[in-house]
Amino acid sequence: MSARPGSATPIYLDYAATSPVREEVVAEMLGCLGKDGAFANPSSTHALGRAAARIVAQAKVRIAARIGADPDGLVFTSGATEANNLALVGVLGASRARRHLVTTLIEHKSVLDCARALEAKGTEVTYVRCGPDGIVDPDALERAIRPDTALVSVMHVNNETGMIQPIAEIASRCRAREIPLHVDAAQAVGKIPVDLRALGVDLCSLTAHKVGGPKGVGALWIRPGISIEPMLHGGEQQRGLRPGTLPTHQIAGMGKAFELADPEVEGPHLADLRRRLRDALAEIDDVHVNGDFDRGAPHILNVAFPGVDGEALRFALRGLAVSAGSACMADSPEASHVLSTMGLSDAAALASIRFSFGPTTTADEIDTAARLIAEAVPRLRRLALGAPAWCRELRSGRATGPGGLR
Amino acid sequence: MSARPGSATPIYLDYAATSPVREEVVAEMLGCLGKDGAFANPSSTHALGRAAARIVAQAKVRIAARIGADPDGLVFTSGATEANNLALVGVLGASRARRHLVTTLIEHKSVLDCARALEAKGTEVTYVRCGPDGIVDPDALERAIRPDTALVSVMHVNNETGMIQPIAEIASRCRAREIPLHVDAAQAVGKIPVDLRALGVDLCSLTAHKVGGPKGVGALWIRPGISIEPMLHGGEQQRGLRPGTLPTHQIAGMGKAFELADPEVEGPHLADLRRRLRDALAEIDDVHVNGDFDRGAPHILNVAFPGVDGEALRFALRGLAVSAGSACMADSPEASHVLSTMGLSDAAALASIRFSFGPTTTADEIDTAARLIAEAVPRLRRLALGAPAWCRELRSGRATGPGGLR
Amino acid sequence: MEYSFDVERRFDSPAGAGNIEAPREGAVAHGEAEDRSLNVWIRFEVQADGGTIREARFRAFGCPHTIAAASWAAEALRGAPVDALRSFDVDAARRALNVPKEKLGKLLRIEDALRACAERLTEAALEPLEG
Amino acid sequence: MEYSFDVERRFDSPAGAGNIEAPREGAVAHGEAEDRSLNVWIRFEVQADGGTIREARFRAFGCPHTIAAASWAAEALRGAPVDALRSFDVDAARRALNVPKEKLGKLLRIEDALRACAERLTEAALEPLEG
Ligand SMILES: Cc1ncc(COP(=O)(O)O)c(C=O)c1O
Ligand SMILES: Cc1ncc(COP(=O)(O)O)c(C=O)c1O
Repeated sequence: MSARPGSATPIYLDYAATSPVREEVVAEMLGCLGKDGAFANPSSTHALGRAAARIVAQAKVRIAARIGADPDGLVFTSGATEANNLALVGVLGASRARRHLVTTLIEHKSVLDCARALEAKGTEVTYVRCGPDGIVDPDALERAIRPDTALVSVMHVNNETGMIQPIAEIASRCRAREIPLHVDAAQAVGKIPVDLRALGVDLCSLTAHKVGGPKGVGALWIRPGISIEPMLHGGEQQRGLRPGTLPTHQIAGMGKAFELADPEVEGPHLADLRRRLRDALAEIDDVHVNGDFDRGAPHILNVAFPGVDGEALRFALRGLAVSAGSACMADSPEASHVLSTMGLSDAAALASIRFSFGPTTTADEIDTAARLIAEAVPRLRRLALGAPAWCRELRSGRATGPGGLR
Repeated sequence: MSARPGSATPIYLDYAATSPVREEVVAEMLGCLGKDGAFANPSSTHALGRAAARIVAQAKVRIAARIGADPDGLVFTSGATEANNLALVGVLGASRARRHLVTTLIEHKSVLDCARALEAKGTEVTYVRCGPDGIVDPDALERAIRPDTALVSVMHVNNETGMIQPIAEIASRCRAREIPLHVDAAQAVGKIPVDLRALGVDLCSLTAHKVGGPKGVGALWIRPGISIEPMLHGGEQQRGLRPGTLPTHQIAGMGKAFELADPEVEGPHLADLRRRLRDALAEIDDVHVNGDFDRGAPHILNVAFPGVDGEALRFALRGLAVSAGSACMADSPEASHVLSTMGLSDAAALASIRFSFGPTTTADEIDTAARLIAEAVPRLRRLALGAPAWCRELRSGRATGPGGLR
Repeated sequence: MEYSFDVERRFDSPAGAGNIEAPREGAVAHGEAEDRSLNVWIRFEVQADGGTIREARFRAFGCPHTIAAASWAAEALRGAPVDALRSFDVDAARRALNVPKEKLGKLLRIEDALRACAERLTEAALEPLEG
Repeated sequence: MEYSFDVERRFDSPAGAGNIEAPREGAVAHGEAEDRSLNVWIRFEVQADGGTIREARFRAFGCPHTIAAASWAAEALRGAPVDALRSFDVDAARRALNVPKEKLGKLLRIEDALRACAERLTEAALEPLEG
């Protein structure tokens, strides 16, 4: 049984951290690497450079089609982390009079840490909480908007819980007040339909590696007319907004991955797997889905197993490749800021696991995972028999403000 | 003859803009892409994540070996553009009292434009000129250093002329005054020996795609103890200095490319090609090497063809993939800031071509290129018979200050 | 986080886990320790026979290293003089099991729990002399 | 930069390039124009026969579009009334050759050179009437 602890290849249930690159995407990338391929610099004016530039243009069309947007608005970056930073720093930097940013407590670290850095340089930031279900209330968000608000930044799908945020409602409120809205759609693309035109979003962060594309490439889509400053300087690539030699193979791979990552095609399979795992885990006592199951994206199921230590649980489940919270804080012993904001106790937050699925995940893998969990959790709980209440309680009364984030 | 104007595949003589990815590098990258490879997030703590982390660690060792440095000092970026920005913004940002930067007029745009952006935010910048040979005088550089200088930034090999800058001499002067020295080695690696330990360099920008590695990945090497702030925020990857999911395949590819790009092995072939082209072009009247031939890196030959229009020359040579100056300003009609600083007239700077070679360039390709040039230049000069002197003069008396850069 | 082979083995089948069936009232002493900020709780039970520890068992809510070290301690204490409860050096367990240094904070709770056992044992340890 | 097929063809073999062998003193008028900031210089020679342009030739230091447009102009002017030198519309050449709009600045120097020819032609053009 290849999924047993200690065996060589664990079952990969960490697609929200990153995904294997699809075969068709690899093929696309290979076409841009060797001497016979479109390896030249897309900014070069010679014939080989123009061939590379055409590939970049084609990728833009594919990416834009997946998000219902105009290809010209795309600025390629090294990923969503950079796109998020560019959106926040760039819009606040270009804004003279308005020095206030609204975001939420459940954003990815690349938004939260960037917001902190902006605070240190004089931007005022309001961090809106989410409910116990992990979802931000559009009314609460609207109340945070001030006359001097320069930007609102809210993620589309939360990377830890998978909860889908009410972007359409938030966007209409931002539009009514003429405040640009930035959406981090890193976890939404390919999982749920994303239509920036219909939603009325002004800036949108994207990344390739969550949808079977390569790591190290992403984009910020910017609606024409939005004022934004570059973060990196040098060269005229991408209208000076983001210089550096364009990585054709990465962009081509992102384009292909976005073309293939169709939520209409892949969503139902993911949703089946998610439901299957939820149903199997419901057989174990005292197991809780973090968030509102019915409002989650199809590829993420975050589950709390109160009464066990999180690290022990993950080690017991080393036959599964899963994350506690997000990969970018994988080595830290702190409880997830998202789960804490939702009101989970530290112990329960630490004892939560994010399971996430991809197009090649099978029902068999889910069943094996459920069996391993059904063995590990009761065993660890027996070992902790007699432990005090704090080891077992799911929720804390405590509220977490932005000060509690790090 | 595939090199004739209008034919499908031009002869690629633009390796300084970017290079095809080596076969062995492609193989290394492929090992990190598919489901059977090391595709996981290197920051994930599960077994698959740790497998990816080991690949990253191995790549660091290979990269560090090529530049004579400690692997722990490497911070991966999206390329040398970002590395240059991080070095300048990061060191100036971390420096409280010292607000002065010394750099040169021949740096890559990613240094010059970043220095401009810093100026706009209160940093004082001194731009040191080069001589007519394209080489910066260490004494002139030393004179620019002030008590409040926070950083000196000088490139190792100029990307337009290939001129090797006297880094060892500059480094010893910086060390004597305890000023950190940043070196952009994007064009030096693989072409000439780079030994940061011996040189005494404190920060060094690297990129993969100039040495047969993939585009979109590079690194900043930072000596331990150098104070530097991050530009991007979010997540704890790379000690917080540069967050974002590490692109394992890109890093693995960079590692392999740096391992293979041995100047001792590849330098002599490049030098032969360069000399061969220079000798062939010497047969044409009034042709001039920009810079000091004997002090150039082996992969770049920059030549002025006074008396012809640059765009017409490049179009006549469309059987060759070559650049006027650097690719990042390929579409701009402005004369190269580097050649202008060296004292070339605008017309001669515009009528200069950078030929650059790689390990797979052949002597045959050089010979064909030389023949095409020997046909095109006299033809265009005949067409311009009777043109005024400014069309034909090589040098301008005019001096260019920093104000003349854009 | 790195786990040695010994940690892995003891985590998968933790020798010494569980409770002691008390042969008679008072023959078993227990002691607990916890550190909520470190997410760790440990309980030991020891049964003494005169000046000798006949049996030691633990329960734990904690990381794999904590569980492995508690298991190691339970085995090491069996047959040792009761003084060992106070002098037990958890860093020896840490070294034996190849546990990273940064886990010492959690592991020290094992010493606390054993000392708590020793406190209670002073009374209970009288029993065998009587019986 | 994009080059149409016509630009390419005229650049590779520019019809109308060169000088005119003057049949006799004064029969050929020339005109030049330049814009150093645009890196362009153009010289035209025209030979008139009464009110008609018998021949037009050019030389140019300039971009492929400029060379192509000058070649187009030289051919278009052959057989045209001398007034055409003043009324020549280089934008027609631009459109015919599919030259990008941003090149118009350079191309306008062709009109200047032709007008300079026209200036000088006023005297020379008298000749055929006498001969
Ligand atoms: C919601 C969200 N935003 C941003 C990121 C950062 O993306 P990248 O790894 O491309 O920098 C991630 C994933 O890491 C994410 O899940
Ligand atoms: C000297 C020099 N520095 C920096 C760069 C920028 O490198 P990258 O394309 O990796 O951003 C280049 C090439 O483009 C270069 O030649």
